[in-house]
Amino acid sequence: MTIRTWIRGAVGAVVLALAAGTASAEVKVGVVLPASGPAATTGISLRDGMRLAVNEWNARGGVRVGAGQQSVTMIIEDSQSRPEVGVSGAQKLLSRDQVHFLIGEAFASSVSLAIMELSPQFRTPIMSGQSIATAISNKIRDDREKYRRFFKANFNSDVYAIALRDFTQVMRTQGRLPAGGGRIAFVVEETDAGRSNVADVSRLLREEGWSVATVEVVPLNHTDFFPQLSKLRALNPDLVVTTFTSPQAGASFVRQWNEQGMRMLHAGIYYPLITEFARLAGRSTEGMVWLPKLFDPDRVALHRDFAQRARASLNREINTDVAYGYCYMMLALTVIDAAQSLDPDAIVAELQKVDMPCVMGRYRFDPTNNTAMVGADYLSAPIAQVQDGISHIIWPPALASSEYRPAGSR
Amino acid sequence: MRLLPAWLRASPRLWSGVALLGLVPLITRDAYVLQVLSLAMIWAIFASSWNLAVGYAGLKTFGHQAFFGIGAYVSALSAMHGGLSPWVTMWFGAVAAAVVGALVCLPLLRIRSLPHLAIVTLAFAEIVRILCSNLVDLTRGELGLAGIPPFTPLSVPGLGLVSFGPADRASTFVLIWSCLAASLAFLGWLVRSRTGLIIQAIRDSQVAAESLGVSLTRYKLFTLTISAFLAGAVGAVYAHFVLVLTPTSALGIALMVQMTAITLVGGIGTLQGPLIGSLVLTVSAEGLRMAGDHRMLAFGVLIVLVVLFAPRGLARLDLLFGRPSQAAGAAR
Amino acid sequence: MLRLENVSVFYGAFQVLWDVSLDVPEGTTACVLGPNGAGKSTVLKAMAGLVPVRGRVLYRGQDISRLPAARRVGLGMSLILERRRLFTGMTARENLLLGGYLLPRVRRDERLREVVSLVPGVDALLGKRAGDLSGGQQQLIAIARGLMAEPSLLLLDEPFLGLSPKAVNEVEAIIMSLGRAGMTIVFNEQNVRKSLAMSDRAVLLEGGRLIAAGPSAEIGAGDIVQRVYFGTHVAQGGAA
Amino acid sequence: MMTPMFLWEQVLNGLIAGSMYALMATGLSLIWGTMRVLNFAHGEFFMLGAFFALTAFELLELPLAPAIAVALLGVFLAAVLVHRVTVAPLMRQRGWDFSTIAATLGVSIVLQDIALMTWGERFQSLPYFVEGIVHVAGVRLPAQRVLILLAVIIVVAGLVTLLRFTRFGMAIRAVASDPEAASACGINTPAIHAATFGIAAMLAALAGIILAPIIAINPWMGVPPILKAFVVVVLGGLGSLPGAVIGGYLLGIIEALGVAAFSSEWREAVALTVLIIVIWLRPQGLFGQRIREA
Repeated sequence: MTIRTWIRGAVGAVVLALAAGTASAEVKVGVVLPASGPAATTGISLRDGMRLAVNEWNARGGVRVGAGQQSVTMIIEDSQSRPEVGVSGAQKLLSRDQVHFLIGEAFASSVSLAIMELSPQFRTPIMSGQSIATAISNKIRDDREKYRRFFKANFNSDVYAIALRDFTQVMRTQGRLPAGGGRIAFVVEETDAGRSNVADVSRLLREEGWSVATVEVVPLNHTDFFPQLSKLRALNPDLVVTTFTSPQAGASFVRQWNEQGMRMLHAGIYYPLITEFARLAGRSTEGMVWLPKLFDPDRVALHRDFAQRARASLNREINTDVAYGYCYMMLALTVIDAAQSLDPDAIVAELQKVDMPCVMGRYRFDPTNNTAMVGADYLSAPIAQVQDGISHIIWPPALASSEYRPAGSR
Repeated sequence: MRLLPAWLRASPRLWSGVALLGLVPLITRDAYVLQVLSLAMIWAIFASSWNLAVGYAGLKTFGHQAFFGIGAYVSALSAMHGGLSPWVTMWFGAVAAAVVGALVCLPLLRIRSLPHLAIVTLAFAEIVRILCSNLVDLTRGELGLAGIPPFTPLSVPGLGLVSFGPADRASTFVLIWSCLAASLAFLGWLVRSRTGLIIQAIRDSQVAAESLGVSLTRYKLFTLTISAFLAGAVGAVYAHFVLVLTPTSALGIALMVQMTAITLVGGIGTLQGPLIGSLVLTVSAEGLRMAGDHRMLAFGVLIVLVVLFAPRGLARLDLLFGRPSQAAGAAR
Repeated sequence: MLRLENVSVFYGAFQVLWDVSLDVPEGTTACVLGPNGAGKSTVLKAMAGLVPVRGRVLYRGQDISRLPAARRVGLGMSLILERRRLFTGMTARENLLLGGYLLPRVRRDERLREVVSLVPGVDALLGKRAGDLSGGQQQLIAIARGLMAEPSLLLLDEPFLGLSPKAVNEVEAIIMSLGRAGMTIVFNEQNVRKSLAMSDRAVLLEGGRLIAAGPSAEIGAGDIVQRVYFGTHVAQGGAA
Repeated sequence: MMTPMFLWEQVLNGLIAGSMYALMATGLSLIWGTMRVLNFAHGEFFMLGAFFALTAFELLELPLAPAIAVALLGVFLAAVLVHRVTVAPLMRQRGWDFSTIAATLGVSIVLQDIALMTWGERFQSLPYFVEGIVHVAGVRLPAQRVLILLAVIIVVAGLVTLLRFTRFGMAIRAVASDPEAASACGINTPAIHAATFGIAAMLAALAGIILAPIIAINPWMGVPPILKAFVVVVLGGLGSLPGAVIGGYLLGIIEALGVAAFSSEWREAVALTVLIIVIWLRPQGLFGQRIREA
């Protein structure tokens, strides 16, 4: 290795780095998502959903830009769920590929928190996907000017907590839960979703006089819950809340819950909406309460149509993450199309006023914190109960197709 | 040339390489290139700290990610809660890592079997990760510690106030490059000093070194403390560079795998090895972004191939590295 | 029966044997002589296939240079390693059975009985843990283990090393009786006089090179042995 | 809440989890004992076992028993290949203790990625081998979990028989004790090494297969068990088979009681802390012999 080699190597790398960004007449949407690492399952589903949206737009000739239409290219960067890797990817998309819209990150909150720090330096609009951390919305709210081009396409983590609290209030008036507040136990996995659900639910329920019996945090993809179940039985809380992101962990819990003959009220957050969960858990789900019931291809016509269309096009199993990915990309392309321009400010202006129905709900951003709005009209977290093998919405009352039925009353 | 210190004269290639690297911001201001190279330099310093313990002292530990993470979290938390400048808290992080390093070293001194050493250090790092993940009130666990301040602006004569925020990739690059140059200079001086030679004698034969009256305990303790200090310091730099920390990203086993790969590929027990390994792997990893999902596969295959066919690493593979197309080829 | 032709051995970058050629005729007992570090053990390991060699090793005219040690055992060569090297966690009986690893099961049990009668004193030790035995007892088991493979050529590396005088005599008696029974034997040993007395032929090494080879009586009669042992003392000091 | 019944329940839970740790650790210990290699890729054989069984069961539609047999054979062959390509050449070099660790670390990443390419990132699962609930001394247990307990006991007993009483097992023990002396006895040491590597991998694969119905089959599933197995082998004493088995059960019970006493989030930390304490007080582990210098 000589000095000359060093020079050649360094210059070569830099030249190569500079040469890559080239302009062309197409709309470029950059995406940062976990394509490898622990969250790859979700990341790849999101990616497939996004691809479907891109394909659909391109089949129609692309998005409107100026007088004509331009086709859409999607450029994916892997984050491995690691902030520094995600930031590198976002940097590349923004400065090298010069994308017109960045979806970043599509999943992990920690990566989104890191990427949003890039937002002030670029005019390009950036939108986070499934990241639910309330910290993201709070940062935007606290410095509107700095983060005016950053949007958050998922609701905050306390949506589940609010839904659960309201549900327990109903249950208390029905005398199914102790009037003065009962004892709650958590079994969650070690992810931002698990941790934030514990924090939000226990905060809201404590205000109502509840106490926390225990918080059991297990590693990602944990599947042996017997020690936890034995402990729950010994503690005998009034309500058990579980959160997992993998359907396997959730299915294992529910199956073992059933095998151990547990009788407490159990509410599962997030995992039951994954299509694979029902297949894995089988009949063990009977009687369980869960939320949010967002994607239901078996009963909701809109979802069924989407699932059929997506399955035909992608040739894979269609789950909630695919639908989410589809909606994020639809959002991005809809606002570009509405702006009829690739000018970042025009796109940001459209994002501020977008009102778009999609598979997962109606998307509109709250002007105070650029966060997707929540409520029966927009994104919501309906609570369902599995009754005779079918998940019926039991809360909010406006959407309910059935009432809560205690275990063993069949 | 005589005026230059010995450590500088000893490896002219390394220093000209480092100097060239420092010129990059003059050639390009592409934020992405600077970001990637900055990260590569951070990993190079981190791998160098491990290399000091493993390559020079023969302390085959697998838990250095703990020191990196401790440095990162201690510095980030004291900057956020203590309101101190990262320029100060960075040293808190380094000292905290060094103290923990010294404490960890005590039980390790009794262990001479390699697998035990490997497993115990790995276990220790996992304990630190779990602690960090579970102390949610302090670290926010896997929710991610956000809101870490970047290095505060410095007043540089002739340039005015230079800031190091996410928008200032060039100044941040120079900052990290200075850390790299300082670390390598320090390590270069250390391994050629009397202490450094004793450390390497211990690596080559504990028994022989012991029979010459060298206190194994003292030198092992010294090496691991210094090594942990360096890892902690660069961890702190990482924290104020990336601005978000999670236990998995700053303390995870993936970090250990990456560090092992960088050191082995570059050349274990050489000063320039970690830098070469880090540049080659980081640049090729960025190049492999197109390969997408299978970046890790390339990492794994590279580790196996290097261990099998070039156990001394690329730093000593003049033949391979001598071809100019190699570095550019890796970037493609 | 066994021939080395221009055999060289390297340990990494170090060459420890240089172009050694020698011949061990069938039925003879040969000893390998030389001062410390002359390469005596290496010659035996080269014969047994435990170190890779350059040059040729011929057994009954067949080139076995590339054959691994285990295959050579099947051809009738048995090496008894320096310092016994028993499987210390196992019983003496298990050690012997492993010595007959390549024999069919029925033949192995038969051979065990034969070996027990060939090596006096082994019978009483069979049930004991090999690691618990004394040095002399271990050497008896080691020789018995070597004999289990029904060898026609027995290689013994330092068979007397670290034994009590009484045990030395016992082991010597066994080796002599095996030699008388017609087995080809190669051994090495520090004690020159004893080695020459026990052997028909002798090979003298110095610094990894062959110095002399021939009938033991001739080697013993000349002054070459004395020159080597006396001379190298000075030369080695310089080399080491 | 610490009633005797609750404690007994937790001990039983610990025994079941521990039997898997024991199976993993036995293989790891066997490899270490025979060839002094710390196999970082051991967890990936656990993973491959589950995937092979899944493929044999769902894709080839074999009945359960042949599917398991096919999977075990597949893992054996894969392990022998890994040994042939990486471990065996490295063992001929100087200072291979560190390079084998590094190489097997690389192999583990490669195998994870091969699995990702072959089977995808989706979490999968096998159906229960046996249905139904069994009551064991007053504790409700699904039959599948009882099966795990029994299968591990049978396998460990089988392994002990193999090592104690067969010619092949004696050869393994001889190679473990002194490879050179074993060669001098006519034992083909490299072949024994390869076979041992394969058998150890089969033990890990078996753990993966019988756990497959209750855990998520995915390319990264091998990482947690290997960390556990590391803890167990050090706890029990590297290279000691009784140590691996008893250490495995011990770790399982410690973890289950840790959940009872603290909270699940500290479970791994409790186990790892016990490990460090054991190392401090008794570096050779509970059943190990004195450690040789590395």
